[in-house]
Amino acid sequence: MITRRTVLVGGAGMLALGAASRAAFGAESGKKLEIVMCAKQEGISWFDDMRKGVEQFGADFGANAYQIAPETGDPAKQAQMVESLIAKRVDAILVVPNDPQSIKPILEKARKAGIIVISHEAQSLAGVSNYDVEAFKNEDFGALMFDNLAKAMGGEGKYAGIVGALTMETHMQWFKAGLEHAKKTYPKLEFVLSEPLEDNNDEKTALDKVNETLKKYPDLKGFFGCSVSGSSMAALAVEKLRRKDIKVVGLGLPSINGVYLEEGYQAEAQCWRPADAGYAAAYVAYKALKGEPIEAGIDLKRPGYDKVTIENGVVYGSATLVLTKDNYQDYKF
Amino acid sequence: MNDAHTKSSTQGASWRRLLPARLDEEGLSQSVLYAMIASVLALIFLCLGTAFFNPTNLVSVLQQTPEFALLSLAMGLSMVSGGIDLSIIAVANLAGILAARLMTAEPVLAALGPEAAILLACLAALAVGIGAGLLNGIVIVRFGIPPLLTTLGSMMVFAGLGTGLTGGAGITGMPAAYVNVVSANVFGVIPASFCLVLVIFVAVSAFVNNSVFGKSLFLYGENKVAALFGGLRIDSTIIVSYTVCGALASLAGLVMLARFNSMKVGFGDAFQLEAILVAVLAGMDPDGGRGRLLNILPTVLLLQCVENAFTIASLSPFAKKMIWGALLLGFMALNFFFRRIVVRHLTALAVKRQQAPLGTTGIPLGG
Amino acid sequence: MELLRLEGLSKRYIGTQALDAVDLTIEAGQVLCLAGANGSGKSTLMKCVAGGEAPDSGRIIWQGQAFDRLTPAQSMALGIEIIYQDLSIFPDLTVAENIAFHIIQSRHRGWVDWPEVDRIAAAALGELGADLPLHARLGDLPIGARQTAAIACALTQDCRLLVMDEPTTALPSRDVAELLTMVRRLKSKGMAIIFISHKLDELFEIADRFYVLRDGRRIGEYAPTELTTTKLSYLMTGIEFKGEKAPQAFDRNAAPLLVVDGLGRRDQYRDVSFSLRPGEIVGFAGLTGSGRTEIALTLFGLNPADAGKVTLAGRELSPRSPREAIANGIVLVSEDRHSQGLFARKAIMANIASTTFEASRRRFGLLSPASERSIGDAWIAKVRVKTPSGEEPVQSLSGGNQQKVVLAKWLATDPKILILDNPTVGIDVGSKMEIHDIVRQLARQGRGVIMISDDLEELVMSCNRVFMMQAGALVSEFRDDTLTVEQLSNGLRQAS
Amino acid sequence: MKPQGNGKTSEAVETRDTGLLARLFGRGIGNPGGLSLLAFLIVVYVIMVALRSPDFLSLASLFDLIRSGAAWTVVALGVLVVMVSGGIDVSFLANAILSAYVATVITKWTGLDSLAFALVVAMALGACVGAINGLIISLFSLPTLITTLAMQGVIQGVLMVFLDARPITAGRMPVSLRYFGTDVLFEFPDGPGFVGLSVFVVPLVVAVVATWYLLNRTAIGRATYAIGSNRLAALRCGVNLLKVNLVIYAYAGALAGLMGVMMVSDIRLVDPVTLVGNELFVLAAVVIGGAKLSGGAGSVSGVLFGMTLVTLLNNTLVTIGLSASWNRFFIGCALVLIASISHYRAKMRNLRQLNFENI
Repeated sequence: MITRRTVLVGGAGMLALGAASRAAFGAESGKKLEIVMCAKQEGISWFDDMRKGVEQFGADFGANAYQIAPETGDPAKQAQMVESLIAKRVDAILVVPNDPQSIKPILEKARKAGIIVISHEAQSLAGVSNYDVEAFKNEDFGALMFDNLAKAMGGEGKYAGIVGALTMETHMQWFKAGLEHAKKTYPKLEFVLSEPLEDNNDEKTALDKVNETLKKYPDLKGFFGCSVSGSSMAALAVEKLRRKDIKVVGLGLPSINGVYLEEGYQAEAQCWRPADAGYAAAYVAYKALKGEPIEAGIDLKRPGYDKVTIENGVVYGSATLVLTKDNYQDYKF
Repeated sequence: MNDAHTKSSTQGASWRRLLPARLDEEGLSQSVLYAMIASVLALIFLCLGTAFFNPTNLVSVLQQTPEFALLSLAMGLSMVSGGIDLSIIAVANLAGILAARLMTAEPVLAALGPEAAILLACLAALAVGIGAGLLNGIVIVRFGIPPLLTTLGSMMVFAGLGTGLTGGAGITGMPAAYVNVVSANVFGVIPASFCLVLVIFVAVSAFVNNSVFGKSLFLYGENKVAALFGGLRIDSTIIVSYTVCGALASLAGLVMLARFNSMKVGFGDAFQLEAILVAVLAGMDPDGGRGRLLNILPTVLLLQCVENAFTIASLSPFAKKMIWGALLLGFMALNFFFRRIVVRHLTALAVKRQQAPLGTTGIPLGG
Repeated sequence: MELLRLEGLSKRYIGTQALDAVDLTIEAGQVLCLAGANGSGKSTLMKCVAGGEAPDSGRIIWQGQAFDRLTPAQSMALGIEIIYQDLSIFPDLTVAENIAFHIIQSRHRGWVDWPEVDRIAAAALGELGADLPLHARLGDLPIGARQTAAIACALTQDCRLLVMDEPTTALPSRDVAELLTMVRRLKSKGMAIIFISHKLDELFEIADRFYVLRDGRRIGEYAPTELTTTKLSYLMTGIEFKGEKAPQAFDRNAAPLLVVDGLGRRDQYRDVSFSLRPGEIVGFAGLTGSGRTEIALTLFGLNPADAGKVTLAGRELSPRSPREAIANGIVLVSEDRHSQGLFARKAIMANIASTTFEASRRRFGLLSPASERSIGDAWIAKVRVKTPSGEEPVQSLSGGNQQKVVLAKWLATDPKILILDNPTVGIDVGSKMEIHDIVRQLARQGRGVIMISDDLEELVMSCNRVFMMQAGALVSEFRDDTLTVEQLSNGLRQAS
Repeated sequence: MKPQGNGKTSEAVETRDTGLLARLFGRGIGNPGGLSLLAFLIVVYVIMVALRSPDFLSLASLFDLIRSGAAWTVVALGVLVVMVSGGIDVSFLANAILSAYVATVITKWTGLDSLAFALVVAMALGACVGAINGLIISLFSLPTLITTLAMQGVIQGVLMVFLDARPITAGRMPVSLRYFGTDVLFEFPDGPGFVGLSVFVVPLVVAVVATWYLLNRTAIGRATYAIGSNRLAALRCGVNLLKVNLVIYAYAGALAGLMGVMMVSDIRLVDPVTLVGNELFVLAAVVIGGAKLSGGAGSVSGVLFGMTLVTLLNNTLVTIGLSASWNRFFIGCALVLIASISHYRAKMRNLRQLNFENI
């Protein structure tokens, strides 16, 4: 009996709530194409900017494009989300996987269900997804990072560096290509570690590790960071030690690293604009949905993606942004 | 049920008539749980309609549930004895890693062939889970360390072991045969892994309810000193319960391995605290001795439905987290009041009985 | 001067009406002995005074000021101090802090002055004439020291009324004498003292009045001169003891069921020897802490002996766990049925079946779902548990019926030897008689019974022999003509 | 428990470690045996590291250790206070980031760009959230772990949904907070750079002293030990459970707020999704430091030792050239080892005293 009464009371409350939330969701979007970006994690500025791009695309093309993400970086949660999207029968799923390998089976399932799948930051998913959209070739990005490092260091000296984790595909691609490139081009540069440090994308860890490294190698002249947390915390560590002679380069965002660029604790930062990547990925999905051809040279309507190249199912832009003291203010993300 | 005393006890206040015939906390909180499930589902229906309630989506919910359900069952089981098992995710990861290693190791494949390698890997994973659970149980029983502390430590040990062995890297590329078996559908619709979960839930629940082990476990959770004085097999019961937790966790690891076709330390970390939440919401008493394991399954499904509905409605996952937290707090506060009502009811009842005349009949004592 | 008056205080718990409209008055400078059997409501009454419990009805009037209930803080502010039976000490804190705890909480709010705490503690201990290491963790000290600390703690307060709940049980006789001296001194200072005890012999010399409580009701108030031990016993139990006993007929020549030879355990008891024949009921009297319960726990496998041996039906036995003891046919009905005997929220039938499901285990450790109910129902009928159904939680039963459930759960194992530790504590007279009947029936069936009890009548009525224990040793044996309440109580007085 | 009553008055007081450590670590509280073991582990580890890298034994390393561990230690002290009362709090990191976020926003919004203001706001908010914990726990007598777990979700939800929190980056942080993390008390040149003692040492010392004062010198602190040691006895002694719970959870919350501000200043980024998830690591450090989950035991020095060990393990990996992979493994082993020793001892003691409640 208590059950019945609770249900009654609960039901009344829910009717009110339901009506309210329906109003909040807005009407169903009807026949619009539904393109959903499933990002790595909610509440991170990088993906907040990406959301802008995805939503901009929706506005530009009259598609129902939006972004979701789990509350933690747990790959299992992201997989569940994508699975829900498959069941929702969205038209296209864009995904920036936390762990490309673990999401593979679910993406395959999405493909089987006839959903267009576009991945980003996951070249290994090329062939699984319809297309993998990359802002650039990772090898080029890595080489550029080490070029910038060498330039800042004056072509010689010891350096160290940090990645998100040794198991992170893109970071390691940058690092390996860059190291290879540096060995050939800048013989006087010396990488003092056997492998880069790991920060697990956590600022505190990064700061402590960089600090410890700078203490252990007092004659260090350069530091690269393949993660945003790594490069910004390296710059902060340098600032804390007041060692402007140590040059920091690496992946960076204008909003986070700008301050260090401004004050000279970071020589250069490079990145790609998440909003543009989101936009481009959504555009590729849109084209695929419309049955339009996706081939080298097409214009994805975003700077750096105006003339993409395609190799083995990977769509490459040339959207590398190099941020310096002078230009970082032009970007708001 | 004896109607006489129930009737007499309900004369006092009108609200008492709303209560079930026999007052007990378990029954009350179960009523609330099912009322809650009904309300939430109704709410989801109101908001999303067929966007949620369509066969594809419901099947998808079932597909997403298995590992979470197994982990929650393990957590619930550990709560029966008044304990807790924080190490389940780490065990699931460790077991999955070992299985993945074995399934993908060239020498094993060469020596045994793919099918036997899969079987071996599954058995090895189970062995890891059982071993880890045994270790937890033995440490708890022998050294008298509280389960929370033991499993906090062992969680770090197992996760550390997994990270150390793999360097934090994922292991991928499971044999197709393995992935296909676990992600197959029964009758083309119901996911095989969910059927497995269903079977395990029914089996574990039936076993716990009808076995010496289960009875001992619940009695231990109710009053461990009385269990000791009652000559129950305390040590082995506790060890077995954590061993079963470990085994369930390793099964969850195997399911995850198949679903993601890869395994890595940290997969499913988010489930740890959610599993505690599910177990408590399902009516498992964190102090032990009370609760029905079978209730965990609908509760897991409920949370999965909410999760799924939030994704469909693309609402913030943090709102979901908040609602769960609030639900849990509300649920526990309700149980607090139920306990009071039950105690008051029993006090009144006992006094009434004491005042009744002495019984006069009795059968002579036999051996 | 009237200090405290209680008017119509009532309180009930699940299972018992602990207090039933009790009136009581105490004046300053008076020592009142609150007498009553275990479970008669003495402790509850004092908890209501001390604020530990809220009475359901009635009034507490302190120097003319009436209260419906008191909180612990209120009660302390009025000048009421209570030393609980379970001592209420903080095992993790030091001796000094335990003693000065109230002072710290009331006076040292912002800055705990540790040297002063030491001084206060030392002074309080000095008053008691006790010597304890001030900075030792109290939980590491023996029970006697904890008791001393608890008393010292009460003395630190500006106390007008001191309530002592069974204060002497754990104290050695030397300390009891000192305690009584202390009480006299406090009394001369105008403090009112309520002694709660069911062993009052030692208090005849200092008590101004006896107040007898039975089954939660006031029986009456008496001057010490009006009372004798026998009369007090009658008043407390409501059973007129006629000096008769119902000795069990048993074969005195039968081979002993249990032979205990030179059993000892460090710091607990030593050189204990006795034997038990089939059908015999052997009693153990003595103070709490004299080693009675400790021996019982040894036989039950929870307190391994260091010396001596136990022979059960010709076979040597040293149980290492209750399981082993039970498997050998030894069971223990422990004194504390709430924490050691019952699963309070579980059904009656589950409680009864809890000892036997191992035996009814079938393949794969499974049980037949019906077995619990059939075992439960059978025993509910046999021991006459008053309940509408076996599915009721055991906490809904009255104390006597709960104890019958405990008996039933052990009888279901068909034990050879039944050890009863204060089997009728806190239960009503009717159930008490029924339980005695059951025990006698069991003995007639050829089982051996060991009965530990504080209730001397109970021992005299049921036992064939009674051993008196003192400080861990069997000091005397009472049988046949010496087995009378007078003899036992004399023995007990000598033993304390 | 009647069976405890045995004639053991003559029994000698159980021998206890009354050496220097015991005297250092306060009035028989905590677990001096465990702490000396912990101190031993720390010394051995430091020697090991120093053998590999002699430079490690320097003031610079010490200062780094302090700066790196300061924030965690501050929050661990709050966790300690709750644990002493027999409770457990897992909502403190969610609380920390909520408080820090709100404090940053308010500091920016009001233009009162002062560190003191930000700290006051953060600690006040943290204390309020903590007090809510204490209130709910006391009112409904709920299990603390589950309650604070639920609260963690609620706090994060409030932060992300109602406050719509977004990261506040270095450039947009109030200047006072920006430089809180880099300021030093004093410094001296060291090689090409500088070695400085971070100002974090000030809040650290304040928190240590305040916690020590609260636990050892105030009635509430002693009541906290009393509640953890024997709840029923504490209630009978007139200890106001609601009041004590409110104070200690609010205190833990205030320290969480302080820690939040320290953390965001340290990394110069207010990231609303950071921190949460590290609760168990802090709990582990506190338990390694000798606090008992059941309450009644635990000391400030224990927390310092526990945190030192954990921070050392975390901050010497580069120095000894190990990957972080085995880190958790070592911390877990230390936890189990130290817990085994103290609990096994207690178990045996209880069995001897025929106390079967806590075995």
